[in-house]
Order: sequence, then C-alpha cells, then structure tokens
Amino acid sequence: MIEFYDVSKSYPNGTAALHGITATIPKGEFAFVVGPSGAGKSTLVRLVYRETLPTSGYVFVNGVNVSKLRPAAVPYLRRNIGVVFQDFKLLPRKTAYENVAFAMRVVGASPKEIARRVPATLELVGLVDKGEAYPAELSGGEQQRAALARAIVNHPLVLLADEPTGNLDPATSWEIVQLLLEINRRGTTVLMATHAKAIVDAARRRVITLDHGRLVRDRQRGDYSQ
Amino acid sequence: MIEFYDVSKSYPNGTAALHGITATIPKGEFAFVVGPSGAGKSTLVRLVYRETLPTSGYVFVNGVNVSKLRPAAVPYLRRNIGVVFQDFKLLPRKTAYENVAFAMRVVGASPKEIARRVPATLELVGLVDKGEAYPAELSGGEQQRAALARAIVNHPLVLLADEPTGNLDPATSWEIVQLLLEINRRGTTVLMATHAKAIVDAARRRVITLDHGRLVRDRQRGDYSQ
Amino acid sequence: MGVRMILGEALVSVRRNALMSLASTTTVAVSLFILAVFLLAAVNVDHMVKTIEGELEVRLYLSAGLDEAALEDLRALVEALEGVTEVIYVSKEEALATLRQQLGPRADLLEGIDEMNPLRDSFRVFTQGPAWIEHVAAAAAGLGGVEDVGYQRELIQRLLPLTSAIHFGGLVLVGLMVIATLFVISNTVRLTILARSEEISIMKLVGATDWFIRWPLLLEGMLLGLLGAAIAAIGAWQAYAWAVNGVYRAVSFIPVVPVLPLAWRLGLLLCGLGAVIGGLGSVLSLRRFLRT
Amino acid sequence: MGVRMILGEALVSVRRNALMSLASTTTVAVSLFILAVFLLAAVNVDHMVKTIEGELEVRLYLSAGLDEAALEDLRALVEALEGVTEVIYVSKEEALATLRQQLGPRADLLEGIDEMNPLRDSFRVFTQGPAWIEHVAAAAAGLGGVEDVGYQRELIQRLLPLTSAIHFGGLVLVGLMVIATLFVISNTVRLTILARSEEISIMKLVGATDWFIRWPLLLEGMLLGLLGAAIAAIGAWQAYAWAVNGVYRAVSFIPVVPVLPLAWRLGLLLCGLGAVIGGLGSVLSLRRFLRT
Ligand SMILES: Nc1ncnc2c1ncn2[C@@H]1O[C@H](COP(=O)(O)OP(=O)(O)OP(=O)(O)O)[C@@H](O)[C@H]1O
Ligand SMILES: Nc1ncnc2c1ncn2[C@@H]1O[C@H](COP(=O)(O)OP(=O)(O)OP(=O)(O)O)[C@@H](O)[C@H]1O
Ligand SMILES: [Mg+2]
Ligand SMILES: [Mg+2]
Repeated sequence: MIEFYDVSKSYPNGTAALHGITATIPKGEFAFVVGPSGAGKSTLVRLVYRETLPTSGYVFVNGVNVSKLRPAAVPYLRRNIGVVFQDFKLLPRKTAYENVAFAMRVVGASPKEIARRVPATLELVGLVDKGEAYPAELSGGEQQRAALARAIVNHPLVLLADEPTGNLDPATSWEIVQLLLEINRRGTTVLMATHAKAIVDAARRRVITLDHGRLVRDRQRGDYSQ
Repeated sequence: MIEFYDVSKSYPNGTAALHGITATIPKGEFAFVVGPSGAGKSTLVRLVYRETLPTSGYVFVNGVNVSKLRPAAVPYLRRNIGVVFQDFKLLPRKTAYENVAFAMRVVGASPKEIARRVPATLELVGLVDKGEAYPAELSGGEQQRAALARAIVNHPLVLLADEPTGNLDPATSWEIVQLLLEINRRGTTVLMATHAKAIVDAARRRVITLDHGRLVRDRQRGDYSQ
Repeated sequence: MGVRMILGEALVSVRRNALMSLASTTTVAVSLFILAVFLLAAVNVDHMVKTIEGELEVRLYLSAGLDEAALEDLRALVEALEGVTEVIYVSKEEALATLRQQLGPRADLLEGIDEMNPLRDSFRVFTQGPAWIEHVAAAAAGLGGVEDVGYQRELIQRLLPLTSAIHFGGLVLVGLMVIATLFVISNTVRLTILARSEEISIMKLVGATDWFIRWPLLLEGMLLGLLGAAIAAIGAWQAYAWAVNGVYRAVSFIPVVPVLPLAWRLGLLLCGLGAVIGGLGSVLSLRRFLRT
Repeated sequence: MGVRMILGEALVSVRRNALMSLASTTTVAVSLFILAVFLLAAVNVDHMVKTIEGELEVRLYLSAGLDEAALEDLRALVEALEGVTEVIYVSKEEALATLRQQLGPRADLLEGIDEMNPLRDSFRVFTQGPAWIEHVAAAAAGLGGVEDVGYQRELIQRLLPLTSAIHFGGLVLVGLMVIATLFVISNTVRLTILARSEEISIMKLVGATDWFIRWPLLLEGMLLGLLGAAIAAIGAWQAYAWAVNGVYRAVSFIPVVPVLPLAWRLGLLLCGLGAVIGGLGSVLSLRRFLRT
C-alpha cells in the first residue's frame, strides 16, 4: 500500500515538481500515472523508494513513513520495491544476467535460487539469448526489458514502473503490460508512469493524471484523455 | 541523400544485427524506420553517422562512402548530420543550454550566433525555462527534447532521430513530429526510428520495416502495421 | 555474501576496469618503490652513523707501575660502569707505535724519544653510544689508578648534534615520505572509486546495503594495493642488491646493511602497507556515497 | 575556439569535476613536494661534499733558506699550475704552533723542540677538486725550491670513491624520483581522463574534432599540474626555510645552501614540471579515445 499525504517536492535548484499530492494506492492495486512531460510522474515514483524526500507532506509505504526511515533501513525498504527506472540504470560493467542476479544477491538469495530464477525471468521478458550481453551491447528495448526483469525477479510487494515501454514496439509493449497485469494479479501493487495512451485506454485501470505537479484527475477505470 | 547497398552488420560479440539491407533515402525525404525491439533500427542509424562500420556492403551519405572516410574527416561528416540518440547522450556536466551550444561551437559558430540560435531552438522544443538545468535535473522527456534541440540547432542536411518521442506524452510527441516534418519541408532529409504507431499511421510518409535485421517492407505512404 | 563471492566479484571488477586498474596499480607500485628506496637509504645511513659512533672511545691514562692484579681490578671496575661495552688495554709502547704511525712523514719529531717514552699505559673504553661518553669519562676519572681521562671532546661535541640532526632529519623525511605515499595511494584509489559513483548509486537504488557495496570495493582496493606493493618490493629488492654490490666494489669501506633479511622485511612491510592503504582508501572514499 | 574560450572551458570543467580535481591536484602537490624535498636534500649534500673537498690541500715543503724573491717566484709558478685555486704560505713557526695545538694533551712531546724546530716552511695549495690533487702534487714536485710534497693520500683515496658514489647514487635517486613523480602525476591525470571517456565519446559523436576535445583537456591538465606545483613549491619553501633555520641553530658548522635564490629556482622548476606533465598526461591519455 502506498499513501501520499499532501506531498510537495521542490528540487534543490528551485524547481517545484509536485504540489500537495494526496492519493492512496491500496495493496494489490494497479494504477497508471499519466501526464505531460515534466508533470512530476518520475518525481512521484522516486518518493516511494526514497530516492528523494518530499519537501513537505508524508509518504507511507506499507504503513511505514518513508521520510522517517533511518538511512540503514532504506535498503530494506527498497528490497520490497521493484523499480523499472525511466533511464534503466543497469550496471554498465555487468551483463544482463548479472544485473538481474545482482538484485537477487542483494536480498541474500542462494546461488541455487539465483541460477533458477534469473533465466526464468529473462525468459519472461524475452531476453533469454541476451543474458551474456553487457548493457552497451543491448538495443534500447532490450535494456528496458532487462531493467524490468531486475525489477520483478524478487517478487516485490510493490512494483514501480517508470515509462517501462517507452522503447518498445506496440506488440512487445502489450506483452510487457500483460506481464505487469499478471504480476499484479498475484498480489503485487503496481504503479506505472506512462505515456502509452493505447495501453492506458485498453487496460481500463485506475489512472492518476498529473499536470504541472498537481493531481488533476484520479479515475478508477480511467483512460488517458488529455 | 542516404544510400545503403547490401549492408550487413555483425557486432564484435557475434550478434548479427543487419542482413543485406539495400535502400535509398533521397535528399529531402522523410522516412520512418519501424520494427520490433532488437530489429536493427538503431544499428542502421549508427551506420549513417559512422558510429559503427558495416561488416559488408556500403553506406553513402551525400555521395560519400562513409566506410572509406579517413578518421580525420569523420567529424566533418557528423557536422552535416543531426542525431537524436535513443539514450540522449547529453553531456552530463553541461547544462541543457550548454549542450546545445556545444554542438554549435563544434562547427565554429560565432558566440553571437550561438547566443541567438540556442534560445530559439530551446523555445522550439519547449525548453526555454530549462536552459540552466543539468541533464540529471531534467525529466526524461525534457532530456529527449534537449537532445532534439542539439540535433537540429545546426540546420543539418540529414537528421537522424532514434526513437525521439519514446519519453514524451502523445501531445508533445505530435508537436515534435510536426517540428520534424517542418524541418523536413525546409529541405532536411529525416530518418526517424520509432515505435509510435499512432504517429507513423497519421504521418503517411515512407515506412521502412525491419525485422530480425532484414528489410521486410518499404512503403512510400505506409503505416506501422505489424 | 561468502568470502569467495566477494573475492570473485573484486577480481572480475579489476579485470573489467582494466585500464583504471592498470593506472592505479602502477601508481601504487611506483610510489611504494620510491618509499622502499628511501627506507633502504635511511636504514643504511642509520647503520653508518651507528658504525661511526661505535668507534668513539674514552681513553683512561693509568698511573705508572700498576701491577697485573691492580690492572685487572681496575678493568673490572671500569667494565661495571653504566654504558660501557668494551675495555681494551694499550701499553705505552703500543701507544707510541700508533702515534708514530699517525704522524706519518712528521714522525721524525719522535726521533730519540723511544728510550724515554713519555706516554702512559691506557684503557680504551667503548660505550653504548656517544651520549654515554661524557658520563663514563666523569665516572672513570674518580677511580683509583686512573691518572687522567681523555676523549675527543671536540669531535663528540660536533658529532653528537650532527648525528642527532641526521636522525631527526631522517625521521622527518621518512615520516613525510610515508605520509605522502599513503596519501598518493589512497587518492589514486579514491579516483577509481569516484569514477564509479554512478554504479554505486545504482547499487544503492536496487537495495544493496552499505556493506554489500563496500566489501567488494574494499577487497578490490586491497588487491590493487597488494599487487602494486608486490611489484614495488621485487623492484626494490633487485635495485638494492645491485646497489649493495656496486658499493662493495667501489667503496668497500662504507658499511652497508646486507640484502637478505632486510629485503624480506621490507617486502612484507610494503605488501602490508599496500593492502591496508588500498583497502582503507577504498572504504574512506566510499563514505561520501554511502549513508545518504 | 579562442584561447579565452578554451581557458574558460577548462576552468569550468575543473570546478564541475570538483572532487576529481581536488583528488588529482592534491596528489600532484604531494608528489612534487616530496620531489622538492628530495632535490633540496640533494643540492645540500652536493654543497657539503664540495665544501669538504674544497678543504683538501697539497702541502709543498720548501727548501730551507729561500729568500723573499725566490718565494714569490715559486708561488707564481705554483699558482700557474692547472687546477690550482689558492696558495697560502705557512712558516715553520706557524706549522709548529698548529702541530702543538693538534697534539693537544700530548703536546708535552714537543717540549724543548722549540729552539731546534725540525719543521719546514711550506705552501698550502688548494685545488679545484680532489681529482686535481695528485696531478698538482706531481707537477709541483718537479719545481725548484720544493723539497718535498705531502697530501692526505689515504684520505683522498677513500674520499674520492665516496664522493663519486654519493654523486652517482644521488643522480640515480634524483632520476628515479623525477621519473616516479612524473609517472604518478601523469597517471593521476590519466585516471581523471579515463573517468570521462563517456563524455569524450559523446563529444566525438556530435562532430567535435580531436583538437577541439584536446585543447580544453590539455589546459585542464596543465591547470591541475600548475596548481599542485604551486602548492608544493610554497610548502617546500616554508619547510626548507624552517629546516635551514634549525640546522643553523643546532649544527652551525654544517654548510647549507641559503634559502633564497634556491627556493625561487625550485618553485619555477616545479611549476614548469607540473604544467608540462599535467598537460602531457592529459594529451597522452586522450590518444586512446581519439582517432578511432
Ligand atoms: N533532480 C532534479 N533536479 C531539479 N529538477 C528536477 C529534477 N528532476 C526533475 N526535475 C524537474 O521536475 C519536474 C518534474 O520532473 P519529473 O521527472 O517528475 O517529470 P515526469 O513527469 O517524469 O516527466 P517525463 O514524462 O518527461 O519523464 C520537471 O520540470 C523537471 O525538470
Ligand atoms: N554494441 C552492440 N554490441 C553487440 N550487439 C549489439 C550492439 N548493439 C546492438 N546489438 C544487438 O543488435 C541487435 C539490433 O540492435 P539495435 O539496437 O539496432 O535494435 P533496435 O531495432 O534499435 O531495437 P530497439 O527498438 O529495442 O531500440 C540487437 O539484438 C542488439 O542486442
Ligand atoms: Mg519521468
Ligand atoms: Mg534502438
């Protein structure tokens, strides 16, 4: 469960990215976050896994006030959250396989478990034959799928996907969204920032619309509609 | 004008990315390159500005065999080509303004010319108020637009846009495509790799479809159609 | 994470950062080599000073006509004095012979003196160091049978500040060198860590704890340090062996410290320093990126 | 690109890479400081050796009964010999007084010798260096009025290899230090360049020529080197002034090279080295990224 209470965020350079956002994403929900470029979608996502702290207001994840977390507790928060970063953030000196395996090693998974689950997850995103490639040797869409594999490999309680289909063709995009919906059906809360109008319109899930840092619409079975 | 003659490309790690591509994009044309993730679109684009050399076959840009270019001549080839990279490739320690200005300084533009044209170009892509921001301080879509501004600021003869709207909302995407079409109308040859079905279908321009490194379709007023 | 996993991680990282690893290892090697050369020089200067100091003596001129037993008693008393290491008896005949030799071409001065040798029997007394000489001289002056006490007062007064200056200066220099070397090494490691700030921040975002990030980098720093130190140690060993050889051939009277136990000790010291500073440099540079 | 533009670019880059710039500048400063300390030590040892060598002399013992004119002629002849720098006349009375002083407590040996002074008048001849002594001695022996020639044959035979060993060793060490310092500095600059390989490749993709990329980085390397060198020079100056002061107070008889002209020269040398190596390190490390 993710709760935002009157959250505002200004970046150190003075940019006000979010203004008084209040919203609750219940456990097990699938929600889209949409809005024009620079609306604050990525900022909202960053607040959840505490890459950044709100300037005012509170963010709770599974009942925990994220801002109040001791630094030493932050890694443990993040282990329950899978993130597909908008810019992928793959480790450049690790292969696709190693990148996914790294996320499992972080949570202390056994080598056996890793050897079993990493290939299965790469299969799921259609990257089995790219396991040995370094990020620089992957196409844009392949990198994006590797980032997705890393985000889901630990079966996180919460999955944050920031523009996870921006570099994918419509068919692959649709497959990936099906995958996310499937993961959501198994109980994971999913928050997906996206520009893919076709997908949002087809999925008929909750849509939170941001504009210039304000929450301007929040519909249960919404569509993209500008 | 861009010509591909029986071009194949295998990367050093053994991946065969392109097989026997032959195609001509006449001067002043606007062509989409579409295809599933990993089809070879980016590789095709890279061959044009010589980020990579073909394994076999020839690539001509404005009549020059790109593979035969002396290393010292490569910068001069690139100055006639604007590129929007799929991963933006903004200089991290320069602001958005400085990134765009850098492309002009490279071609030896006068400070006055730079001071005039950089703000105008940022305006064109909707980034006037983000000139002082570093890439890390920009949203995904803002970075993409900064990359576009850098690509067009020198009025290049050829514009290569690799997924230039992947991080933009539909409305902004459409504006950007209108901008590219406008630039094309003024005489620039444009080659745009994209997954944006809606845009391709609406623009009714030439569409080159790749799949697994092969050219599978090439229609003059085509659509995305899988 | 098991130790083998961390070690594997570190080794892979060294290889995949080949250029950086090479640059930093060679820097470590070169700066530790210089430190080693310097330490070897310092050890040898120290050795030389000790040798020279060991040749300083107190001369006790004895009353004429002491019998064998009195002589032995006196020798025992002198040997019992604090700071005394050795006592050698010199008869007045031996003393005259030595003087004649020292005068060299002017020995004709002593012609005809033989029969009426004006010199006295004496003890040459060696001490634990030049600082003891005045003390021993004063104590011995009070002993029965000792008529007069002589020592190179002027030489000692010149030598003592000189050797203590050499000692002090050497210590300051060695200290400077050690600090500088450690600084350069840890700074080099810091540069390789700074270059990876992006990777480190990604690891944190994926949920890695500080120690999960730190261990492999700590080990990597230690590996680079150790490798550089090993190269430096081998280089220093070879260079020192060559230099000692050269000194023996050219200026054999200069006392040098023999190569072997010294080279081993130095090698161990360097490897220890390299590993510790490499690791420490790594961990300290990481502070900036962790806990934020 | 104008010079101002490149300089501006370089300065901005130094600031935006603050952490890396700091790490590399301090490394440059520390290693050049050590080099400076070392050079200062070498210059002083050299000075000391020269001073000691300058005190070596050839003694010409003169025939008895030479008159004033003959003495002056002989002095002129000796002064004209190759390698001679100074000639001092010592009468036999002065010689006896000196000898008495040297014998110290054993001066009683000379009692009653005064009237029949067996010593001879002599010339003390100083040369340009110990290597000239044998030559001068041989040449002077053949001159009329010179009865006998004396010099510290043994001392010279010991001193010559020693000083040449010090010279040779010093040269080797200074050479080693210089090479090591240059290596460390250029390696440090290399690390900062390696960390920017991504930026450099982007610049190339945007159409920058090699020199367009090189100029600002060259200047940046020079700036870092210069800044580090300036810090090192100031530090070395202060440290040397302090050390010279200490030596004067504690062991005033040791000859030291005065601070002032030396410190200036050293500072210039360091700044030159820093700038050149910083720039060169930059340009050489760039080779790998350009022309591909
Ligand atoms: N680190 C930062 N420092 C300063 N300003 C930032 C930073 N990150 C984002 N911003 C600014 O905050 C605003 C919101 O950015 P955010 O990344 O949340 O937008 P977004 O909705 O994700 O946009 P996009 O769809 O383009 O990714 C933008 O104006 C952006 O320029
Ligand atoms: N530098 C590289 N080294 C090795 N293989 C590469 C490299 N770059 C791309 N590839 C591989 O070549 C194939 C084509 O890649 P390319 O980037 O051209 O695809 P794309 O059509 O642009 O895909 P996307 O739509 O996902 O960006 C892919 O299988 C990819 O893994
Ligand atoms: Mg975003
Ligand atoms: Mg691509």
